[in-house]
Amino acid sequence: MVEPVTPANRRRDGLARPVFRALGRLGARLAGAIFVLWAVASITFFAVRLIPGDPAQAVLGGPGSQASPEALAAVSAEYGFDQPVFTQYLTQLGRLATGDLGRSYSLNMDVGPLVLDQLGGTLLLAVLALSLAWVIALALATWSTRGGLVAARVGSSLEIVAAALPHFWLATSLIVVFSIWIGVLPPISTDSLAGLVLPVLTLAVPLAGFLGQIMRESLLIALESPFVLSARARGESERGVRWVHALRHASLPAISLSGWAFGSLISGAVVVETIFARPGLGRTLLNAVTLRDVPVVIGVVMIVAVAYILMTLLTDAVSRLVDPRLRLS
Amino acid sequence: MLQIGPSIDFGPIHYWIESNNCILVGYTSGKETHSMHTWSNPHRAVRAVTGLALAGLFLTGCTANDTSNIADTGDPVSGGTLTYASGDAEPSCLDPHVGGNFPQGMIAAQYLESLVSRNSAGQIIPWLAESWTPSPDGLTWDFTLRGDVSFTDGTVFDAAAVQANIAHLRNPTTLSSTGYLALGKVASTEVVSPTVVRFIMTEPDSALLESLSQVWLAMESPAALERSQDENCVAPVGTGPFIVDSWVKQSAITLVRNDDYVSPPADADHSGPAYLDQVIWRFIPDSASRYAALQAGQVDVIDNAQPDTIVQATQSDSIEHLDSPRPGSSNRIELNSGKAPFNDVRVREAFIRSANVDDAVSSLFQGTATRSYSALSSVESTAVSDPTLFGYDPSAAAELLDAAGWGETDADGYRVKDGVRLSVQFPVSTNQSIPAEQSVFEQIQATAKETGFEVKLAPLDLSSWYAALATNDYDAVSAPYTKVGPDVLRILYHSDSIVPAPSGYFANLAQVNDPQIDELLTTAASTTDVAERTSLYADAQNRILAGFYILPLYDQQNHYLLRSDVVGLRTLPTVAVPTLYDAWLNR
Amino acid sequence: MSAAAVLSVRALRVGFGASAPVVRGVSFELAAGECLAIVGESGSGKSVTARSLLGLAGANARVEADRLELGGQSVLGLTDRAWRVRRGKDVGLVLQDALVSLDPLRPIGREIADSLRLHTTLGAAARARRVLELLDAVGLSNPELQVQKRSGQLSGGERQRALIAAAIALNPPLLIADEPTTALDVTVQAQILALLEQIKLSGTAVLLVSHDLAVVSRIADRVAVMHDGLLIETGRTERVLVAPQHEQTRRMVAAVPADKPRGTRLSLAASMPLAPAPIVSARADSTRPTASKPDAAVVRETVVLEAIGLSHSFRRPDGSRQLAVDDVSFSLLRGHTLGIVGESGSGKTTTARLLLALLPLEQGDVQLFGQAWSSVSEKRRRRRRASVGAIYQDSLGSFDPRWSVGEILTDALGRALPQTRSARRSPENLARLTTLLDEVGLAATVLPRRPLELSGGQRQRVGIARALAGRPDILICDEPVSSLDVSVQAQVLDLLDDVQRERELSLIFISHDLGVVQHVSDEVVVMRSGRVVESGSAARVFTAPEHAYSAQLLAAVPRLPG
Amino acid sequence: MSDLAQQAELTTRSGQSGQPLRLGVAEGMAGVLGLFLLISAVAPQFLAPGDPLGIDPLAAFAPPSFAHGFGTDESGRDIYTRVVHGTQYSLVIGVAATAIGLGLGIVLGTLAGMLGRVVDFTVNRFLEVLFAFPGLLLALLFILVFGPGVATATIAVGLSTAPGYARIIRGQLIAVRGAAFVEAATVLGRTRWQILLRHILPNTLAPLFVLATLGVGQAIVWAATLSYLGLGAEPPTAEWGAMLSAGRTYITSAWWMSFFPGLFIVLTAVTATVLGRSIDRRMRHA
Repeated sequence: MVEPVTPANRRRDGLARPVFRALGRLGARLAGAIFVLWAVASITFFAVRLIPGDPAQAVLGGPGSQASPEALAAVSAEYGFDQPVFTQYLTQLGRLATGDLGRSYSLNMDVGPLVLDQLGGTLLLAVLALSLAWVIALALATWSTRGGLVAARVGSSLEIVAAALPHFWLATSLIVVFSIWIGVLPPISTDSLAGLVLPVLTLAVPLAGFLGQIMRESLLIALESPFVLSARARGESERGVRWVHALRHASLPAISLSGWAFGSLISGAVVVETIFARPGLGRTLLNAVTLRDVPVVIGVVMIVAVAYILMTLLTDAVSRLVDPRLRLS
Repeated sequence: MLQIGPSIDFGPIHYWIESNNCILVGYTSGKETHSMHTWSNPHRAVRAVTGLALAGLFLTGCTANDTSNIADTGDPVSGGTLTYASGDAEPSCLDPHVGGNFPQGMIAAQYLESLVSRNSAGQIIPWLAESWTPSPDGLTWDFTLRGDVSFTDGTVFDAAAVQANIAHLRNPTTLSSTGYLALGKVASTEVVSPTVVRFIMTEPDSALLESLSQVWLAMESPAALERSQDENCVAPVGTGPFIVDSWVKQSAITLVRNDDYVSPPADADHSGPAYLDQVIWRFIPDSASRYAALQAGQVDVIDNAQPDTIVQATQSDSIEHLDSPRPGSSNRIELNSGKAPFNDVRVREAFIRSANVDDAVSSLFQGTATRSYSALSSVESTAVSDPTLFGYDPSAAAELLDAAGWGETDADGYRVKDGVRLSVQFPVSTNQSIPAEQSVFEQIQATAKETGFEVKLAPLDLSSWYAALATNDYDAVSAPYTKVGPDVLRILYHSDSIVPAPSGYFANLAQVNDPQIDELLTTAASTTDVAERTSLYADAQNRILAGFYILPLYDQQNHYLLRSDVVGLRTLPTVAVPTLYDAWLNR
Repeated sequence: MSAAAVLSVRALRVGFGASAPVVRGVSFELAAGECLAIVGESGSGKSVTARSLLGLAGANARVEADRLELGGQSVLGLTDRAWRVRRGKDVGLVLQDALVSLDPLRPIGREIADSLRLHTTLGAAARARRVLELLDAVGLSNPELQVQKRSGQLSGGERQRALIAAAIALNPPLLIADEPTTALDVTVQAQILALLEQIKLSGTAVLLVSHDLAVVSRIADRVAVMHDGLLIETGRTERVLVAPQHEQTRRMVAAVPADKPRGTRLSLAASMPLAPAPIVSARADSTRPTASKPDAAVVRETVVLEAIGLSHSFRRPDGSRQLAVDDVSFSLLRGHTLGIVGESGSGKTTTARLLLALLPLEQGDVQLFGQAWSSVSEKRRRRRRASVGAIYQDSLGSFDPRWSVGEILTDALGRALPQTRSARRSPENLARLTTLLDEVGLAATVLPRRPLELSGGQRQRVGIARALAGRPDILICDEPVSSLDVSVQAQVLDLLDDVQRERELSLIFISHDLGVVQHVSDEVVVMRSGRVVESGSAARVFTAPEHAYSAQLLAAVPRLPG
Repeated sequence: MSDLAQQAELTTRSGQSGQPLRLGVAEGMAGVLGLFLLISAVAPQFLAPGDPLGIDPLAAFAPPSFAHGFGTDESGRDIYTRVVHGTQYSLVIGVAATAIGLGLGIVLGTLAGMLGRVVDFTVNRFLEVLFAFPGLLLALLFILVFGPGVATATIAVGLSTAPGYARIIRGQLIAVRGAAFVEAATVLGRTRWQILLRHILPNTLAPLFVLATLGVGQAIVWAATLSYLGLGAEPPTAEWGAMLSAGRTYITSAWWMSFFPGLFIVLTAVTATVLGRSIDRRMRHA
């Protein structure tokens, strides 16, 4: 029953309205992001408080160490473990607010620089994998909807199998085949092109399976929609129908999924970076978890949360770019 | 004793799955202070050295392989980059004074040097110190230093530098563990002249030279030590053949050649700068990836080689194998005699008789490890081996259990006594036991089950593993311990070692509490006569073995695999860390 | 017809896969400047026929014909590449609802320019100019502004014009319009029809495909009635509509409700056995008091439902409020039908939901039998809900998809739903259900079926049965026939008329279709933008509207000639 | 780890695309595999009479052969036997983790979908926060606090899938709540509780069966990942992830040790997906 937005009543609003609205939306976004970061920090903080054992002991090398009571006390004072939990929490929040992620128990360095250092490698991996997954998914979706039952079945089966591949198994299999049997690609990942192939493939293939399924379904829907019929009636070729019209629609759900996909790539990076001996956030995190290195865990979690939020904003922006309808609401 | 005993300070370092055997080596030096009194008597020292020479055979056996390699390949060629892939966890600090563990030692040996070294025969040989003289009472030692050595930052290496290093090690804020403990009997140092430094002892310490030979007590530039610890950790400055160039955390450490290098140890193959231009030191925790990288030629040397890859390598022309077992204890399972069910010697023997170790070792290690029947590493001359005690004999085991009151069997086939199942809690450190070793435990679990033991293997990460030990929540455990000389027995089996340190750790995990053993070990530690000491240790070992406190498995494994075109790589006969000084690439 | 036939079709047959053909031999010709309307109900094969003329019947369609000529050239068996050259240039297509027939992600200017891009060598600037000309030609005001917009930003009429502009961009000699006005409001519909007529007059041959006889009668020169894949009757429009020859055509003509007096049966013999037909209407000629001329004493006795100054508003996305219903008042008399008519956005459905007390009232009150209805608590209202039934446009959505017809009706009969299969099958329950189904003309065989498995007409009958199950006095029908074919609509309207008489029901009948409202109502309320613009007796409003808007609406209603 | 959320959205969409019921061959194969897996889980002795823990050091590292179809591992255990016997662990972990995730998701989703704006807003923000922890991160954090092991790994996987389920359930609930048939029931004079119990809950929860089927496959993959990282099931348990992890050490010399457990993880996940989507399609078209 809402009156449709007609040109007339939008002109009435003048210019100020849209600007304010955009600012308001940005503000709400920012507030939401800050809230999420605060909550992530708080949950992580209190979760790690639950970890059994004296954190000072962890700083000094864990229960196997032979730290003297004096050393423990000194570390407790230095790290503030002797303060009430709530005070520690506030201190931690205060430090986080100023961008200080604290000092690693195990790596003898500040967490901020460490995590930022590792971020690059993981981002490179994630971005390449996401791009490759998109390319594979697009290729698979367009090919398998070209017509013909065989292509559709093969496409759909490939997608389901790809989506079911565990990263660790895929990585191992790729190493066996390409590094050990054929010997064309290095089993240890470097930032060289050859070194990136296997880890990127490992991350991209299962993701491509997911994205491909979604793209194929939405492509089928788009190809059956009236505007595609209209376009064909105008004399548009099959390729034109796909590239000018249908794929744009079909990519929308996959775009909004890319935020989630990014998160899953971070999860996958834990495995992939370990197997391919690549420096990165995932490997840092796994090490920190096995070492109970709380500041590093919080640091990685925070940076991943920030990256995830940015990624969500980015996918929203791309969605708006591809689907102008979203800009209106 | 307790203050020194279990010097298990891992510093801030923890290990990946494969970083097994090496872990405890770093603490060796701490115990040596007790084991080597006799060195103050030069006469006896000679005899002790011959004993060690026997042990050294194992080392020469491996390196010989390598040296023959040189003969085949002609003259060494300078240049090139060697990539070393370690299976250990990446150190948090490249200065081995800080903490002091094996991974630190392995890389530090490339850019730091010690006052003395050992040759493959086990004799102490000059390095940065040209000579040394102990006072007759053993309370002062004068070291004469080489006068022509500078650190790579230009600082001159002199007596003051030695003094600064000792002070650095003893400074609590350095958080040195290994080095600190090794210097336990050093009261102070004095600069006698620029080239002579004097160590003043609180009591005689026959292990001083052994201690100083270790990479954890290597010499660093006093100017560099003045920097903050963070800075020094990233790029320690030494006198070694290589210089730390850069360190990208969790990726690689790059070392470049020290072109002004003049101070190789006396047993080196050449003099002057190293052959290699550059060394890339990587950390690849996954053993399969590490080997695949070696096969692919992506790396040139790997450590912590797994048995199956060693077997593969021996069949390959392109990969060579270097085996260098470590000193100290053997790898063995210790049975907790402090509580039921292993407080009964019959149950302990039954367990040992029910475990088919031979088949397990031969199938899993595929000939790369030899079965041990001793508490000590086979490199120890004083080791006593008694295969008769450890034969697989399920029927004897069953009789022993019947005799011990575990005659009943429950529905699952496990022995029961007073309604309690015959269970063996076996926490396994996944950081310290390589997969093959964990599989050995699984096979022991399977064979012991046939006799009626329920072995509960609990693979744990390091923290949880220590926690399980500290709370006495174990019946069996495997914890290798590296230390040169039989004095390791005192650490491991003297009843004093049952009392836990503040952190809860204790070394006598078998909880051997035998006054006779205590006395034998204490007496041996203060006995300077080699023959008498050897016999005392033999008596102690016999008692330990006969008490069925331990189930020996094999030596602590230390295998390297290298591309065939890597020539001249050897391990330092001190603690079996590799040195790349003589290595060159035959490409 | 003329020698210069733009389109000539002889014995066109279209089938899909192995199933029976859906077009079974259709022949017709179309000359320049002529408009032929193909009329048929859903499933008759009219759309498939239209699409075959563009080679767009579908990937797995088998298209055969003795002759299929566009502009004198055979297009039988053309490759897709060859078809593409002709589409847009030789023949244009206009589909229903431009909201989805124009790419909702692209500006209409780009969509229109696509035809030019594909078939001409015009540069971008020239294309842009031509697009503006086209938009101007189809009567879109402010083309420079509109060209940047996407279909979602335009009103229904505007985007339909844009769609037509895209189809005629290259002046194709033939324009095929497939239900071009179906989703549009009646006034807009009239405008679009006028536009199509103008295009026809400019010399373009127009093939109009529609289910609505009244609509096509406006511009079609000839009508071809399609039924079950065949053209059953073809002829001049007046002749077909005034003197239909074929049984099915007669049925369709009879089913058009507009201008048929209240109580006239719309469905012909084929659907008669559904209910006995008490033809005589006591009310048809009576001079009852109407809402516009209230006689106070009578009203108090006979008013069953009264809306007094109803208002309701919605929150817009930006937080401001939008009045959807603004001070609406009317009364429903016992046994009468009150029609509420208005275009989309007029607040009809909101009014219905307010009457059903499904939305909170902001102002005003609804009284049921003179007692407060909407201002009491739901708990107190619940007991009286049985006296008000409702029938919905989307009958499928109004049924729980997990329930069978038997379960739906058992539930509606007011009993706790028998939990066991045997209880549902108890003779007593079964008898009650059968009676109810009988009343709406359904057999007991539908009981185990789910609504999804029923046809649209059957579903709406089940919906009526459900509404009747609680023995209501009042039925509120919100667009009950809007999504039905005209002959099914006729049956349902007849059914509603029957049950109203039998049960002495009072009806609120909401529709956008003036023809339907005119046919069923005693009194009429005309709504626009949430307000009542006019109300009064149906006879008066439909003959002498007082308000200009009512008059405009009325004028726009498509009617059969004669 | 909300893969299954995507999966669910996928099935919803595929239901709308109006495709005919294809995939007959795939469904048949999935059915056979599903049956095999079910028998493996319930009565593994029937398919593999051997002892999954029985060692035979002399037959270690045997490649696939007639005697050992999938080869043997480092202790000479038959990998086929272990894979078959491992099905129950993997299935139990998968089902339990899905039950936990789904249970939590139902609670959160119902709270958000039924209890008004404030609760909905709160729960939604909470879910947003959980989504900012990529699945494995949440699982690792949980394991960090409660220690590794099968139980924690199962709960961890369940926890990390919960937000995805909650979001789906909330959406479904809101859609059903606003459905025309709910309004129709109000018009018929049904109370809120009657409507909730008779219409809203059945229509919300029925699709969850499909979701759960899809979820089990994904949960198995994730639980195996945790085992692979040494944070789940412990060797020599015949759990697939743990087997794969153990086999990985010997990948250069005995590929079959990791290939077959991995193959079964993939096959199980594929089977779950195919069956889930097929059930879904059939339910829709029923």
